[in-house]
Amino acid sequence: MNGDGTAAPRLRLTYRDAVREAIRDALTRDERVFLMGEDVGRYGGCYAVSKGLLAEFGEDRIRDTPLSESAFVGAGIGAALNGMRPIVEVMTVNFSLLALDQIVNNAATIPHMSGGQFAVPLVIRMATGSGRQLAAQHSHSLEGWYAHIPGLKILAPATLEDARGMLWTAIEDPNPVLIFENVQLYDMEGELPADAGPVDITRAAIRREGKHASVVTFGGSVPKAVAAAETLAGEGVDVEVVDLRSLRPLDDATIMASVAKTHRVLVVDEGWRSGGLSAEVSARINEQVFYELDAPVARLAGVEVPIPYPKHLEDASVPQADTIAAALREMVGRR
Amino acid sequence: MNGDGTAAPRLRLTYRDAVREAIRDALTRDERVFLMGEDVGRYGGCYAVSKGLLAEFGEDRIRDTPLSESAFVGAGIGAALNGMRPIVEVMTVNFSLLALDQIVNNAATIPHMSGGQFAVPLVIRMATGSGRQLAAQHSHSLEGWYAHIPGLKILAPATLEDARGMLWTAIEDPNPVLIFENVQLYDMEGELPADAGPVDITRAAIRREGKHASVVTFGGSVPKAVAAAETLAGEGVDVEVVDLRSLRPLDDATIMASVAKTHRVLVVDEGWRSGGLSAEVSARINEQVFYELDAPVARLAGVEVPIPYPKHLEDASVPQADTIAAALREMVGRR
Amino acid sequence: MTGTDEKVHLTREHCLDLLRQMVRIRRFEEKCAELYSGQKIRGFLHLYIGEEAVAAGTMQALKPDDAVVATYREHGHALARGLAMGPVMAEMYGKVNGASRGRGGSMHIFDRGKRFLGGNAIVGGGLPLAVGLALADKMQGRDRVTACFFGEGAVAEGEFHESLNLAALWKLPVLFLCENNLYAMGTALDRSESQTDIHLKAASYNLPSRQVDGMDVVAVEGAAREAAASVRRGAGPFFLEFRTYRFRAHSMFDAQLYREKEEVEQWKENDPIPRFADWAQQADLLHPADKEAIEASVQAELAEAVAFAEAGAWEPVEDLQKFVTMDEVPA
Amino acid sequence: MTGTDEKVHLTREHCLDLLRQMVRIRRFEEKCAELYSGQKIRGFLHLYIGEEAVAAGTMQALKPDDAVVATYREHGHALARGLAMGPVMAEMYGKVNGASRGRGGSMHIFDRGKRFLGGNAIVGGGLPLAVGLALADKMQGRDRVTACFFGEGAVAEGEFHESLNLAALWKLPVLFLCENNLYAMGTALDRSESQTDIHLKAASYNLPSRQVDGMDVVAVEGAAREAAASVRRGAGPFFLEFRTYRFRAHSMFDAQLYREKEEVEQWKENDPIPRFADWAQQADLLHPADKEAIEASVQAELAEAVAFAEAGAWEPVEDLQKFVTMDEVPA
Ligand SMILES: Cc1ncc(C[n+]2csc(CCOP(=O)(O)OP(=O)(O)O)c2C)c(N)n1
Ligand SMILES: Cc1ncc(C[n+]2csc(CCOP(=O)(O)OP(=O)(O)O)c2C)c(N)n1
Ligand SMILES: [Mg+2]
Ligand SMILES: [Mg+2]
Repeated sequence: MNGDGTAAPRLRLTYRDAVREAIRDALTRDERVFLMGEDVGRYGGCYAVSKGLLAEFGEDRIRDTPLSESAFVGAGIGAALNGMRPIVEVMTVNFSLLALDQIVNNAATIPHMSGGQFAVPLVIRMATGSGRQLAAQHSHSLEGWYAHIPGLKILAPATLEDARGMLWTAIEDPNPVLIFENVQLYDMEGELPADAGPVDITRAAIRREGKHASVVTFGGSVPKAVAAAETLAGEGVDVEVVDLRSLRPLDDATIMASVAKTHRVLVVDEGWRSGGLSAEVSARINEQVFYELDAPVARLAGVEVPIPYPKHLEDASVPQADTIAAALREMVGRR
Repeated sequence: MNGDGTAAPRLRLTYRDAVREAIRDALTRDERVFLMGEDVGRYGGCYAVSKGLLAEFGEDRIRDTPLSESAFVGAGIGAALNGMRPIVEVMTVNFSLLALDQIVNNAATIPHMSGGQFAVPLVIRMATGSGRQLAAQHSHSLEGWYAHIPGLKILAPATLEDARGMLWTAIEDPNPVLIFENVQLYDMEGELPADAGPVDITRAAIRREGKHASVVTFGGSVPKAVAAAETLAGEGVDVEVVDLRSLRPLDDATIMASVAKTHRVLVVDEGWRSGGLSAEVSARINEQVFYELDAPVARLAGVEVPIPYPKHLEDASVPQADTIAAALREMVGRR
Repeated sequence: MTGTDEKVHLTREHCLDLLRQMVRIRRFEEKCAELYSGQKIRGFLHLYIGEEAVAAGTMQALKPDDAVVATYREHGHALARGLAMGPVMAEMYGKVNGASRGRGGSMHIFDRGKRFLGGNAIVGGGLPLAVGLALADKMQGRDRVTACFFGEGAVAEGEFHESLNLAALWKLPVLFLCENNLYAMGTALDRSESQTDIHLKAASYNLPSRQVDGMDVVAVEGAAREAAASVRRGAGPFFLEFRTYRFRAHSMFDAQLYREKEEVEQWKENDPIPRFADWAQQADLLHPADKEAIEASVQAELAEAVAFAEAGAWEPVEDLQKFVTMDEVPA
Repeated sequence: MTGTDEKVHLTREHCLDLLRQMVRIRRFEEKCAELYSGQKIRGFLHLYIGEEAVAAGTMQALKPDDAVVATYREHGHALARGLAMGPVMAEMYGKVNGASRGRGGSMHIFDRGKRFLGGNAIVGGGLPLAVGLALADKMQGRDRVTACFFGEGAVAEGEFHESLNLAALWKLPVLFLCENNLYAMGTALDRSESQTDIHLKAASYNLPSRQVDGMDVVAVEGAAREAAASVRRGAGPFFLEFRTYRFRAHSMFDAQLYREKEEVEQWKENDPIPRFADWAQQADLLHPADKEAIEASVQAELAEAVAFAEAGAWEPVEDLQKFVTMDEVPA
């Protein structure tokens, strides 16, 4: 709503644009914010997210770094410790493994280990996921894996609204927040009000209401789950889709409420199955609402394989709308 | 048994000694084997595991490396690709984060990504776990986290026999095998036959039979779980202890057989709870033997905190014999 | 002519070979660009156009049982190393008759027979592997070299530093081959390195290091031969920095906002293929008809490679999990 | 006397201060060793004995709002930076009145007020932090220096390389302070670095770099003042290599099989404390009674620190999860 009571006009844009708007907004709101990473400036970002920002904000605040993931992520931590609000971009989650020492041993640890004397108000954004035929060293989905680390907060925006709104909330958070942007979402188009702004990051969201079964998922799998739910609606099965949004901490209440309503749940996770986030969600449901379950919690997760290049194999490696639909049919006993 | 039908004499030794014997044995059996890592030679190893081996095998095969985790782990991968059978020691699991790019993006990936042309017959050993008051950058338990990565095998020897026997089996495996030695076990004493040798790494082991409840655990928690079971035996509760031994792949059959027998299960994991291995074990039990369960699968895992230095807080951060016993009592309804 | 000779022997035959190698790479890359537009090739595609002299020249110094570790911009390395064009092209398609069974695509060409160990898409990620390959050779007393290619962008990575130090410290038989094309994606060298003279940087690890004109295939070959010979003599690693340039965009998604058109045009005037061809003709080592003959034979090879790729099968989905873990170490 | 002056002013008062700082560290460390035997202190304990001149001298060049990033061998840095001895000792005990609430112990001393950012037990792990601290200062136009300590063992780590390059490239106000005590645990410098002249290695990043006698507190202070002044002038990072030696074992679990007793004895003859005290006495800057007065006051301070630690409470177990995530950024 605008001040005069009229609704803000709606803009058509992509998820990529929404992330860019979020960065631009943050840079405008707070002069302590800056963006740093490989090729975020002159090149415009590996996925073109930051295109145009260098011209607008200058070299000091849109910083191209050398190829030194550990140093520039660590420098982000240091800058956060010293009053700045850095947004560090790591091109792809696979490369973030080069910076993991800094993320786990420093960012996630220093606040607690220093007895609460220091906070690390840092945002790290990275691209995650498969779907662009980039093969095994560029396609993994490790956001659920990162969610294991205490001291971090992990976000997975799955909608334009969240792509636009989570960043500022993350910047205001006093903790290191990792935002995972699924590469399949960048081209997703939609509408947002021109005055779209920050969103809450503490609650999961129901993306579609339903009563026969719940799908609990996040990130790139959300649109697929919604599509599967639409398909099942045509078959008389009413599926609820829960988008976790925050992977650490998890919003147990929303998950459990959905399970208590539908009594059947499928957890969908693009990451590898064993030890993935799907396992944690499954375990928690079993711990907290065991007696609500009409069937074992089911998981549909990534096949445990380094993602291969060819499209048919890449597609087969992660959940898709049709495999989600099939798993739901099986769960509700309709094949 | 010896050739003449008499049993081999039994030797008294520590877990540390058993690992050292395993390394010595491997170096003796196969000239392609060598040990490489920080201070494995002149210093004798951070935890004194390799003490004496330099004098016995020489500099070529007991290689002190510079502090360069990524390079020497990567060099281990390269050497494995080129006909050697390296044993790489990383002092502590926290430092292995510096080598994670090599482990995940290369060792775990190249065999599949090359279409099966190359194997990486590499063993990486590292110390893991808390209990020595080394604080947050030296005490984490990330073996369960590593178990998420396809292409790796993950072992957690919890007994002298396994400390002695798993290494050679791992060396013979054509895949990268990570062996996690829990620092609390190094001083554990016991007996082994003088001719103790390789052990199978595909099956979990029942460390104690029982019928009222199962504890599924691994590594440093195994002796604690056995102690808890002994305590409960005194209270008339008969607890079975399953030692996973291999964390990737998991031996589902042994786990499920135990659950099918006892109908109640507590998963104990020193690692952090959310997204830890305990979640995977719980999820699998719920998926595979849901209708055998008389109670929800329970988990007792590490508190989600960077491990602090003081003993009372360190102890409180991970499962102990008494907290395991308490969790079991609660599960079987006796407090 | 590959091998251990320290000198370049510019026979007519050898000149024909050098030119053919460069033309093979150029035409292959042009075809890839075309196939990318036609969506036969997907994902990230990094072309080697402009840098052909480096791969063509350096490979002359390697023996069949030497090893090669390359980058995601490795089509040229693969072809110059002697991989047949068909499997390389089929790999671009993702077909099962591809060099890596189609699993890796453009960035991950592997060939066990040629000791070609990828195709690595982590910048700097191949260097530790090369050190390890060389360590194994040294420990086994084998007379082999491991050639490791990487771009100047990799020089900033920690893995570069750790690997150079380890190789120099242990005097391992690694030939470090830095392709300094002045840009890492959109990042110019002087925005990535406080010391822009890469060969000096390398020398700080106490290893022999030289800068070479990477647009001059004969200079490249000469330097590579000398360096490889030094490595083979047991003198430890050797570092070569090749000054070169990529004429095309970094990958197929790159508007090249970070460099001037004139700069590109200027470098194109130093195109290694006409430069060498013209020189060799003037020196009477090549005849005017040779170029056409090479072009024709390369076109035929390329047509065959495309046909090979087109005819290739897709790997069955059932095989997706094959080789995630191996049942044995391939002999 | 701390601050921005480029020169060392060897007044009597200043000499007393330098000597007192070194003696404070020496006696503190000796007490720690004793308390370790008595099991009051646990875990890994790394003593700074022999290296006191480095901390005592360098800290003279820092102002209160400069920042310090140290290693796991940081008791000396903490004390010389001006942390009160009580909280440092209580941290060794793991008591809640410790510098880091007892959470970190010997390896993780933090003090927000003194801008002392740890105590980092990942070798090399502090360097990227220091670069970031300095980046923030530069971006905010603050006239501050970040002093970053690390051992020569860290030089082999990738994080060293990436951090030096970034700091030099961006001309950040970092004072890199390498304590070259010739060993990293049991690994001698020449088994860890292909280039054993660390200051030359550092110079390859195109930053000013000097080697300094780390056993001479006046030389240390002089070099640190000059370097800090250069950093403050906006000339970018400065690198100092201090040649020093640890007289004790690496930690409390170390049989020191890797070095000769004679070598240790020889270095002990160069002990920075008597060396400075004798020189200052000869120069009439200190009087014979000064040493005893300092010893006595340090003993008193130490006794108080131990009492403070002994009297400290254990953090309640209920607070274990406090500060895993923060509710706000401390002001
Ligand atoms: C560790 C890592 N960081 C970032 C990338 C993304 N990336 C791919 S190629 C490239 C540029 C590398 O430049 P250079 O090493 O000079 O090689 P060139 O492409 O010029 O041949 C970057 C940044 C990556 N693949 N790996
Ligand atoms: C990344 C990492 N690797 C290994 C270790 C184990 N370690 C602790 S101190 C040390 C030696 C470091 O030597 P140096 O940097 O010279 O410092 P010094 O102890 O001599 O002061 C090692 C190897 C560690 N803490 N971190
Ligand atoms: Mg380049
Ligand atoms: Mg040292």
